[in-house]
Amino acid sequence: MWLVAPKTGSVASCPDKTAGENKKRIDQGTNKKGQRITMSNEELKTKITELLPAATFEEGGEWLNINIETKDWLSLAQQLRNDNSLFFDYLFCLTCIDWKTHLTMVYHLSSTQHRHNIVVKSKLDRNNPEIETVAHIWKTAEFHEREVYEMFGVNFLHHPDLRLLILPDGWEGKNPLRKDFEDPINMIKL
Amino acid sequence: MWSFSNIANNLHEWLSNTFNPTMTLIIEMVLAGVAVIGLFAALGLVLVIMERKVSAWMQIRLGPNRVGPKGMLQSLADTLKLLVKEGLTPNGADKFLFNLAPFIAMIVAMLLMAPIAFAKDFQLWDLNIGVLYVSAVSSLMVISILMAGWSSNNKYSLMGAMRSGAQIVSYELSAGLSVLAVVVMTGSLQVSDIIHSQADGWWIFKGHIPMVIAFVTFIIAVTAETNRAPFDLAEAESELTAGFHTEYSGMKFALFFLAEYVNVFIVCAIGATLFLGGWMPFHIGNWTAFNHVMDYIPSSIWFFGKTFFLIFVIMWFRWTFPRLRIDQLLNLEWKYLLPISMINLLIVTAMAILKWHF
Amino acid sequence: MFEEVGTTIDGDMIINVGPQHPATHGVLHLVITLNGETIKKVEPHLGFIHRSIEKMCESLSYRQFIYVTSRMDYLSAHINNHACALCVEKGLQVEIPPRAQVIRVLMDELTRIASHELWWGAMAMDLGAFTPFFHAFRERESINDIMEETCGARLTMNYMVPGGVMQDLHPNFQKRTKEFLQLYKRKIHEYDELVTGNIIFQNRMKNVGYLSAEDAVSYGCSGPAARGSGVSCDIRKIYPYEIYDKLEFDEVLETAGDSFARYMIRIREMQQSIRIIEQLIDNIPEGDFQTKTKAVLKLPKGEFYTRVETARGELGVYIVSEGGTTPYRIKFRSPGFSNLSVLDHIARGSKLGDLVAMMGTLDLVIPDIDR
Amino acid sequence: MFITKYIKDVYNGVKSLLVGMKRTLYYFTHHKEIITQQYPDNRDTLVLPERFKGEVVMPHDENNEHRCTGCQACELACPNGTIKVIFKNELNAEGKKKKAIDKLVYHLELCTMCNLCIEACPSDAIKMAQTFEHSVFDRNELTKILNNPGSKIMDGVE
Repeated sequence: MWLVAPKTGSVASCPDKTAGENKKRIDQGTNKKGQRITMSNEELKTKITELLPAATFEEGGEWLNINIETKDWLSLAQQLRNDNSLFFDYLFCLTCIDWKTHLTMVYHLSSTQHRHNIVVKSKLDRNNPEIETVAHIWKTAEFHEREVYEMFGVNFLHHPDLRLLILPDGWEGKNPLRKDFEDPINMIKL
Repeated sequence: MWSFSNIANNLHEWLSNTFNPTMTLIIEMVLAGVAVIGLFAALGLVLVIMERKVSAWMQIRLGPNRVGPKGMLQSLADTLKLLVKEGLTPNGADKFLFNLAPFIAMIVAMLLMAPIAFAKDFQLWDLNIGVLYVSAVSSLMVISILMAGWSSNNKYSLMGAMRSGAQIVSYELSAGLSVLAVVVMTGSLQVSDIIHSQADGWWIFKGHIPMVIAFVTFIIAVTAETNRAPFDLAEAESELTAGFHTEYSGMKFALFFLAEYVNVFIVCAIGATLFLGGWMPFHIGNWTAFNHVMDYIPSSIWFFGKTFFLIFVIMWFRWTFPRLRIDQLLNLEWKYLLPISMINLLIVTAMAILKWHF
Repeated sequence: MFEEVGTTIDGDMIINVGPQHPATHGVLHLVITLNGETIKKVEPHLGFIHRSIEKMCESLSYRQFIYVTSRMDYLSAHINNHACALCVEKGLQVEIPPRAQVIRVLMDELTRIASHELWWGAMAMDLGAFTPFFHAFRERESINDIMEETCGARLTMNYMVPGGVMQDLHPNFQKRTKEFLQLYKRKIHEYDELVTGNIIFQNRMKNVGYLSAEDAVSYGCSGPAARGSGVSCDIRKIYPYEIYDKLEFDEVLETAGDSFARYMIRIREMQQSIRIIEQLIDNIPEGDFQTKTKAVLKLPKGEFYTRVETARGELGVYIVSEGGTTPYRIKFRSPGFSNLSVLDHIARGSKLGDLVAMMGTLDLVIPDIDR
Repeated sequence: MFITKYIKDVYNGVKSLLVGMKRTLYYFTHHKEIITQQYPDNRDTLVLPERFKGEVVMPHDENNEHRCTGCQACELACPNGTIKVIFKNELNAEGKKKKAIDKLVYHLELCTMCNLCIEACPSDAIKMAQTFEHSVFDRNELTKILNNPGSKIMDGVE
């Protein structure tokens, strides 16, 4: 029916809704899966040690930092995502750091339900950086991993579509965000 | 009194007295052709400046105000610019069809001028199937658009042309059916007959609600048929860049542009003729004094006044509404306008038989 | 033969939208596989204005790198600068005077309104209505005038510095802002009349581009794109920074998840920003607008991450410091990049015309995606 | 009832269209609402706010004296290398050699108007001007020397 507006969605009214109605929406929106139990860094530490005894922790920052071996990443990621008390469903930042001797993958994870955050780090070999992809666990990782792939040359194993995203086609070898990258043609020297 | 018909008659008499009948006919034809082309150019200039001013004022802007007094010569400057621009033909294009398409658009628009009565007794060709002629010829428009879209060798052009084909063919139906409503009431396809039947009141007033419905359907359908917003899917700027004329530039683009505006003028002229009485002044039944006052306004002013009012309405649509989606567009026609206008035609027929109209 | 007309073996048409196309608002290149009018696949190609801001920032000092971030999401330049300033302050552990905090929040909210105004006009233009664009610019220009008076520039202000703001508010600021609030309230009903209530518009927007809450989170959507699906993700509410925890405003949420829900989120978010400005405009505390910081800033060794809510979603600034005067590595987690990745998911199966509407509701700003 | 609901929906749909048309007609007839600024024509009356960042200038007083000590703070603060300070040696009143600026070269084409040099300057020697019409035909014209020829540092500025 063309002239009749579809039923879903909200009514077209601009004046702001009352706070009560909005609060109801928030409760419906996010808390439907269960109770919100925000874990402190200590609790998270205990919980993750249970899951992966080999993990080492770094504290002092705002969030708990977990250092893991590259080979443990995929299983840990699955557990972090699917465990009901952790439920890290939101990968809000995925990046890599070039430390000149090695690369470090950094994953910032958050839980929209429980509102706790962790940072997972994993050292990679600089000459042959390889890590399992998490694109099937957090779909946002697909684009972020492609970006890291071209900027740092990290090879994500089993990535569905590992191609250049930002750099032009035919770009080979050089990884712009590595510390030893130099572009003799386009470098601006001041 | 000065009028178009007097000038035409005097000219005809003078020519008949000076030359033999064949020569007269040839000269008159040439004159008519020149007049149509002149009208074309004038209409293009006037409608472009009108559109730009209307859009500017609706968008709280000033609009063109640099060239000429109050920017009135802006469209002349634009035409000059388009004339001297290079007309590019893309490499992979079908050169013959590509160059032919804008001219077909133009010729179709010119042919449509023939049965329009611009003033009292001032008409190029008052043929006895005038209304049928208009709906038949106007559907040729789609050929030029399909030709342009296909021959450009551009996917945007092709999509625009296909959209436009589906759209024009569909909306042709309800436009035709609402025109038929007037034909049924009048009992004639001749334009002059239709106008004379409105001497005691225009059809939109005489025909009760069914005629108003027919008028509204007609306006919606012709807006779609001329590819104007909100039905401008053929050239939907944000989706298809410029649709079927993406690859055109220079004068060939200008011809498409001109043909669009002339088409708008023609459909509005036909709408004014059929529903608003053409050049017929505003008459009410047998109020002789009132009707007499109205007769003092020249018939050409009545005609152009009504036509430009309808053009303004169509421009008003364009600068207010967002665009429809292609499936919504076809739904609107096949599920709403077509059934409505068919039922409406049935009611109008019953009214005509039972003489319920005024 | 297939290559000649650009089709696949299945007879699908491959069409390039962009890099120069009126609907992409910049240089985004989408390769679309079409079956008739129906979209089968959307594949973004990025990088046409990639300036490698992250690499540039590695050679700039902590005072200098902030100005570059205005060029990322140029429509919420203040908020980008704010995020960077916050991150540096977190490393320096300086306290910002209350006046500076209020000024920052005021500027952020004005920027948010300006950004949403522009989005509203551009969105309507994508759908073929040109008039709203100019109407939106009327209000946006008055915000830009306020910005110009206080910060000295209309778009790339570079007003936030570590430790506060660069200059004090202009004496006219309060008066002009109140004038803007009045103008906005006088004109806001036109937005409903012209676009929101319009039946054509509603038909174009509703039930189009559906994004479920789970997918929104999984694809890393944030800001209005995720809140339209009912995901509560307003950083101002859940991880408040500056004085947002003391302010009274609602996190706007819709549950429908379609284009219209995302549209309504932004329209109503403008109302909330107006509420925030109204609370603050008469209560700007007296005092310094800047804490004294050293001329050369040095962050301690470590990693610092700040999250702020820009007009498009969550912006993350991740600074890795080696203790020097320049960041060792800096990462901007831009909202547009993640929001773009969802486009393929929501566009499949809908019509070409809807793709434009979806891109409009995701509010893509290309420099923000490319960085 | 299906029919009444249908008619009501159609009525509301048409009404929403008419409401929009009423709004555009309002602006069509109310030309006082027009907000266009006719820029090149209103150049004489155009007032830019005093904080507007157009380009960096160095104010000189009537004795052709400026306040720049040549401390290079602006050069260091600039993220783009827009400012270069070139020195010369100069004899002061007591006949001692003193370092002073020869030229303060300013590359307008590199400048992003970020205001960091102005903030960094300890002696308020430079400021932002409100000019904004910077387009030129030759790129070299954008490289400017901020101090006037033959200018000196003001007394008392260290």
